[in-house]
Amino acid sequence: MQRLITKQDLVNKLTELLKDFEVVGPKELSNKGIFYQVIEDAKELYLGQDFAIEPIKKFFLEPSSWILRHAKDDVSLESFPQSDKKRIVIGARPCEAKGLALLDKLFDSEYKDDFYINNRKRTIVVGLACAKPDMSCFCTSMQGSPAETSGMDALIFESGDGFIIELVTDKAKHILGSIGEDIKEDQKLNKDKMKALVKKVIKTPESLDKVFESDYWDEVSRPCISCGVCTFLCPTCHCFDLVDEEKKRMRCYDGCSFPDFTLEASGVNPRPTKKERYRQRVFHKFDYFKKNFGENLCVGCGRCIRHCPVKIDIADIVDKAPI
Amino acid sequence: MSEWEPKIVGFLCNWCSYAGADLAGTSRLEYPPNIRIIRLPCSGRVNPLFILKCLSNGADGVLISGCHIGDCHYSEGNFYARRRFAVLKKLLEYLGIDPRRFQMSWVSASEGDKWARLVTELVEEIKQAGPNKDFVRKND
Amino acid sequence: MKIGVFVCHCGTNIAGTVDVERVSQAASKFPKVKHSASYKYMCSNPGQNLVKDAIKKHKLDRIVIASCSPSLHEKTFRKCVEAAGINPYLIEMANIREHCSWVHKDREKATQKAIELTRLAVSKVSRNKPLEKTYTTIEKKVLIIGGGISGIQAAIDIAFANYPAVIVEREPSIGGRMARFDKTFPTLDCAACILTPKMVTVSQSEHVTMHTYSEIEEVSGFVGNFTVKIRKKARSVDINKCTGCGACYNKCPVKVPSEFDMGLGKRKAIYTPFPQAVPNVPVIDRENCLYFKTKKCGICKKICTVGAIDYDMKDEVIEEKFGAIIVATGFNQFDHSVYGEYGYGKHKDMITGLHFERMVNSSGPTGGKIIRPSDGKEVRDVVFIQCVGSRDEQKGLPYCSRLCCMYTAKHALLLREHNKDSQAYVFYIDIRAAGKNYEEFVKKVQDEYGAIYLRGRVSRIFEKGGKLIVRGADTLSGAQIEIKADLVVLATGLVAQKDAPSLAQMLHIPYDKNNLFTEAHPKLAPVETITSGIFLTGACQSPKDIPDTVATASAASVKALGLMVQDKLAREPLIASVNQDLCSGCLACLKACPFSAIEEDEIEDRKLRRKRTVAKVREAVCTGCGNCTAVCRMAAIDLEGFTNTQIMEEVETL
Amino acid sequence: MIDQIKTKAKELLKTKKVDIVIGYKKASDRIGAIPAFIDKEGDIDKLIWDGYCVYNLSNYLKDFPGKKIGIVTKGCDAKSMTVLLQENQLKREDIFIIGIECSGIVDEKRKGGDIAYDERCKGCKPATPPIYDVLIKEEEKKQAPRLEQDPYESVRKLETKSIEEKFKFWQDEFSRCIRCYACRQICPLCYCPRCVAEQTQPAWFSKAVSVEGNFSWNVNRAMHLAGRCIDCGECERACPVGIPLRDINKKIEKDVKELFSYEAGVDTEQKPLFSSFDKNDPEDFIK
Amino acid sequence: MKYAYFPGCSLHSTAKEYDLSTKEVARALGIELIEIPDWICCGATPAHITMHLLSLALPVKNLLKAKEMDSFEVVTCCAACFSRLKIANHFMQNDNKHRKNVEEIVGEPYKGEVKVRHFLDVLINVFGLKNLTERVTNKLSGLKVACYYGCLLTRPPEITQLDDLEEPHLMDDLMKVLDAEPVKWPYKTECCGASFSLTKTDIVLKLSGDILQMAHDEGAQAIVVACPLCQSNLDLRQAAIKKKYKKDFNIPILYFTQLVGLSLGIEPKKLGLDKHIVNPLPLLKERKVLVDK
Repeated sequence: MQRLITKQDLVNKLTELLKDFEVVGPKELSNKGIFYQVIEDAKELYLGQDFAIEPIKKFFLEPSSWILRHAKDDVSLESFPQSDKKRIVIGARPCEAKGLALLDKLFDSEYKDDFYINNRKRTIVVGLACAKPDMSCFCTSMQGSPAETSGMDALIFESGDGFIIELVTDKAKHILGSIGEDIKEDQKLNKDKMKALVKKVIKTPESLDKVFESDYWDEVSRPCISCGVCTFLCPTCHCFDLVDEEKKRMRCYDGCSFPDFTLEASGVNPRPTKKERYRQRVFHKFDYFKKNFGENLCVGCGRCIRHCPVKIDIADIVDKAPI
Repeated sequence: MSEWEPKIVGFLCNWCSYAGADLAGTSRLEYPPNIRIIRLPCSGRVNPLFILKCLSNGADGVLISGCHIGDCHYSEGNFYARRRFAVLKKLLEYLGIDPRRFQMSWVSASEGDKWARLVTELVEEIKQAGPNKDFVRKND
Repeated sequence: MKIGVFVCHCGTNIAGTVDVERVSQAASKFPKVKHSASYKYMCSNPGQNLVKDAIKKHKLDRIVIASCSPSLHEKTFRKCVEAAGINPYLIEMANIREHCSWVHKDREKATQKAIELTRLAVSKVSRNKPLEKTYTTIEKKVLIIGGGISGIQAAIDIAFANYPAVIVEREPSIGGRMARFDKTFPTLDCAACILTPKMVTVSQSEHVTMHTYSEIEEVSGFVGNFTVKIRKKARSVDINKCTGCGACYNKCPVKVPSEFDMGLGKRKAIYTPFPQAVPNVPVIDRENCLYFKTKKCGICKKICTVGAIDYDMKDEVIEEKFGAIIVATGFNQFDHSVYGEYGYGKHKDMITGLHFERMVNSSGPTGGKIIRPSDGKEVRDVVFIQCVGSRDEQKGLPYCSRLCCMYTAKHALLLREHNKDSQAYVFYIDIRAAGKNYEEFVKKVQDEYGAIYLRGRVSRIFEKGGKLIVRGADTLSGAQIEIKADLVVLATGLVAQKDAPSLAQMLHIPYDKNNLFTEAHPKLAPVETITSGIFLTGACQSPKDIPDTVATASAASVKALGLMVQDKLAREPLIASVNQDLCSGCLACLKACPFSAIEEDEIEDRKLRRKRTVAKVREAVCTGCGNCTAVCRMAAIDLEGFTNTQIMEEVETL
Repeated sequence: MIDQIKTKAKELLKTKKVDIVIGYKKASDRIGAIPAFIDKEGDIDKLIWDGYCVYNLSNYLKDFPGKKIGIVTKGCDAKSMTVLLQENQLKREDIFIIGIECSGIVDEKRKGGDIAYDERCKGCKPATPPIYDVLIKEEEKKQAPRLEQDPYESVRKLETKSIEEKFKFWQDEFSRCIRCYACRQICPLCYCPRCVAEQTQPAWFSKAVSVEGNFSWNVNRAMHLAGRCIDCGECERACPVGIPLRDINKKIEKDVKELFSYEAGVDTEQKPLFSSFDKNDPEDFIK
Repeated sequence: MKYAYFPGCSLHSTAKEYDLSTKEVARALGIELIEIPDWICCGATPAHITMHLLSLALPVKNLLKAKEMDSFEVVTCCAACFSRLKIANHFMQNDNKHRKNVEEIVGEPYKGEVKVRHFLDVLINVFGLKNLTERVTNKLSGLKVACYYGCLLTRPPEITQLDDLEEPHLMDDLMKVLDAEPVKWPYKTECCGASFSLTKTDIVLKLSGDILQMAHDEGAQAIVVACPLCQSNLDLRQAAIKKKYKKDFNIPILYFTQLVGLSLGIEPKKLGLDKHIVNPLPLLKERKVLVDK
């Protein structure tokens, strides 16, 4: 269901929703870029085409969150209470939302992650279609597109001075169905045409098994500085670490790029060098996950390429893997 | 809850300042009970991270006290401490931590009166600075 | 973990202000605390027994004593728990007396604070580790650096106790400054007469080895185990062959100013510095020797009947091990050429006290005649100026050199004795004659020897009409004084040897801004240094006269002998240790250690599969100050007894 | 000039003087550069030199233990090698420094407009590396405009703000920190085998992405670089969320210069800032 | 070389010849001296014995005027002016309390940034003795002079930073370049008694007399000075000394600038050599060092 709305419609609706919902959306911080933040005034919202630095993932799988604590008796443990406030995320990009869909496969299937599921359940995701993919974007190679709706409840498109909103789920129709006006057939967007906006196209092999032992990984991982930019900014990376601090247990992001990743208490690390760790990253995304869940664990958002301090290009690396 | 009382941590060197605080006791010099003393061999032992830990753990003020220059039991420890904390002090202030919250003093083993006066003034200053609520670990 | 907490009433000292029972009750609820109790006097025998019994009964493994300052009773309770079978380093004390009950009046607040302090101690002790004392062996040999009266006395004392001593002296002979003196104050003993027997004793002792014309090259190791490299400079004369007959220097054709006589006399290019030199073996001054300069001459070699002359001799570096080191390097004279008012040291007839000693000495360069160096005429009016360099913060030294008052008085006396018609004028600031019979001596010089003492400074000295015009003030009469002097003698102050800092750095001992070596404690450890096993004697620590020098020499010897008689050396385990896996090898700790207690080590890094350099603590040297831990960015070095974990645990508990 | 680099690299590899040459090559986007690790003569033609060669390559020296390395080095990068040498992390004989008298690199983060020199290049003088084995001069390009004014202008501006304003400013900045540790990883001087941020016994500060955790991490990072940071600016460039880390580094740089006349990276024999002292260090802040 | 020139009151009155000769020499050597417009008292004796702050504020005011000229170096010839200006700079650089007070008085910030030089310093250390040697056309061979520096030129040394405190030698060096013969004598910095000039003339006669005697004894034919107070004392008092001590020295007291001027071939009159009490012209004629025009 698609409807035509004006900017004012959107602002009015959000202002109304702010009463009952926590609203999260992109904000522009001067000289710093775009960040998803909790919005207090609908006017703060940035609905331009620049990408947020961090993906929307951080509102579902927080960079760090308390999960357990000592109960009052100082002996037993209890879960940390979780917020049940209703939430609406607006402005997330199709790739990021697809990332959520991939995370759902992991955290809301055989294994149920209460914290993640709670965050998912209480949130409506309204996406923003991409009109200007940049040269790092390669979503179309990852079965996505600038107008993909998976993982979303609704998607809005820039259209002239206003927007077209596509309502995907009933949840969305219920809350947002009332704004704007019905769209005429000729105004409907050609989503396939939008795919062509993405210029970077790569091929991904069915399996990387054959190249596991290749020196290629050594070569491509050499520039890596082992920081956490790629994993922390990735809409699909979900490795976490558990830390006990002051009688509380916290989980926080971990990344396969860190030297301490999979370091065992004995002092042994099965992935001792950058080569093994970088290979793990590529294999997890383009081999293991695919074997388990049928899809690449990558949405082609290009963040890891865009923000890598040494310009490592994972897409290029997979593309050129010596299969 | 009764009136707020500041919590202050003092890192004292064993040979001068700790002994000076002992002398304040032996001389029965009264001062406010807000300071908790952590005894160390030397002011040179104090790692800047201790200070951060104190502040993020809810201390309203931190004091490092050592021997006067030239008196160090280890001859040079306080020289190193002086240099280290000159930098930290300026940095903390630059980052917006009230300079009253982190202080340093030389108190010798014979300066019981200075110790008592110092703590009294320190407590007064921290009271004026108010509770350390900006930087403290949130118990959410 | 079972922690026991014991709270002391200390009579009413604690209990008067702090509700001890409440502290004890509160402590019993702290995590890991299994037992708590209070008692009137915990340090008394019944109190200690209470602790011991509770340890056994409740199987306690860590103890907190909430009582007085650890400086009073930490040792007591360490012994107490050790007797009950607990490692003595598994206790902590909460100071609820000096830091609480005695300084607070409000009972409620004081009790609250006492509970908090006890909680801190409990949290710290929960992170304590059992520690063991360490032991090191001792090399039974003492190195004495410097062969002046100080070093000589120390060697005699060590040898007397049947321990070996090694003297290293850089001059060709031992004897030092004292060998240059004529008479000694206040008794007017002949310096040579009292020094020479001591020099002979040393040279004949089976326990003393002398390395003259030698210098310290490198010192490493620590108390009990110093390794020292000694450079024996090429003497060009075989010390074993030479008989000391003197034929070589009698025939040597080269004459140069004698250092021993302060340039007032001459010596040969092959020479012994003075007739009573020990060893009585000459040395060739290669800079002035014709053979070395031109490859001609060689007279000394021809004349030597025993073939002791060896032109090809080379410097030799030997390495020896020592258990203790006594530093007796003495002093230097202040260089008065900084003073413009005294003519920047350009006036010929202006000499220093040490020149005067040589001049007045009957075996000295002038045969005991006091003359003007410019024209050789005997002197009549002599002006002595005290405090040249001393007590002058502007251009000289901030300190008093202590002996100048006395030696100037002695000089004034000797002047009159040598020259009946002479007149001594002494400019002084204060007379500091604090010593046995010292004041009496000065008085005698004034009263019986007619020395005129003028209290004031000299403002200008210039030459006119062949005399030195000394202009100054007599502040007592308020008059301006102008004296036409034949000779001016400056009582120049005592300063550290020029190379004192480099020696101190080699030995890792501190020195002050005047380059004088610093004692461990100015009152209670005046001959020790903060580096254990290294002791100071004589004027290298501060200006000293002969009696003080000899006294400190004996004192330092006793300290060294105190080490010699030990079988092993016990060391407190509260020292630093390195977690070499975490260490990056940046060696910031090594550079920040005031005691050089950290050295480089090489380990095989299993992760990187290669050797790498890391830091390592020299346990016998570490004093446990912990400075290294704070400069270590990776927290790889920690201090036992005050570990990062212990301190962070305390902070967490706040 | 790139020919000179290539010639030198070729010679070094051919004569087995080095096992590997670290330089720059084109990134996949054909605009930017990416570190290049050349160990075969055949690959030498991949080497490039232009204003996009921003990385401080000395960060990679630790990756090749036991090997002889030739490294293309800008002035700022060479200073960090001075510190690494000073701190015993390198052996001078193991590296061959191909010094570049660089005229400035571009500001990659700058959005839109012309390509401009990076801010950090404006304070760089001289651009000649303090240590090198061979020096290659850049002639073709125009020099980055030298910052004639105070290099600490922005630091001073912040200094004059009130304590509350300062706190607010840094709280805002640090609140974006996601603890990805890119600042640490890109820093050539952060070489600790295990950073205190990762230690758990004791846990030095909170690993949580929180006010005090982020604050503590950033203070810690700054203190550990005091007297060591040579202002290569890589941390600020690497920070994905745009925290002005150089303003912290510069503050300490300024303070230690003023307080102790200490400057980092000028002398390999110099004692580290905190492993040395002067008897007359200021102590007016001590009671 | 371009400097702001601070003559001070003496050079505009009793020491006119010093002013004249300085300007002549400067002109001849191409050193541009621009007099500070509207200069005021340097803060010497009358001010500094009455009020310390005034003695700082006055010179600072002058230095600020120099700063307005965009000239960051001030040259003066008078030793007293030199001393006051230097002392003011010293305080403004090192003493926050005084700086604040003075800044309030003069109404402008000043941190001692204007450099102060004595003309002697400029001649020797900036123009350079080597360059000067090349310019000397009329050697003063055979003229024996005693260089007298007085008290203010070198003291206190940490402030003036000009010459050796006890054994100054700048003027001696300069005289050697002119081929004059500086005598060795011990009274280079002896007190001439100038402070008592008006109050206790007796002392002045004794002290100045001693200086003249010493110069005479050491064989000096003239005394060279760099301070107008020294000059006037030694020159003016010779008559009174003659009367009191029955000693007729008749030693001309000359400024170093005058002798430099002579050696550069400048006419005696232009150098003010006709303005002295003890007439130097007979001596200069006898020594054949006057330029014949």
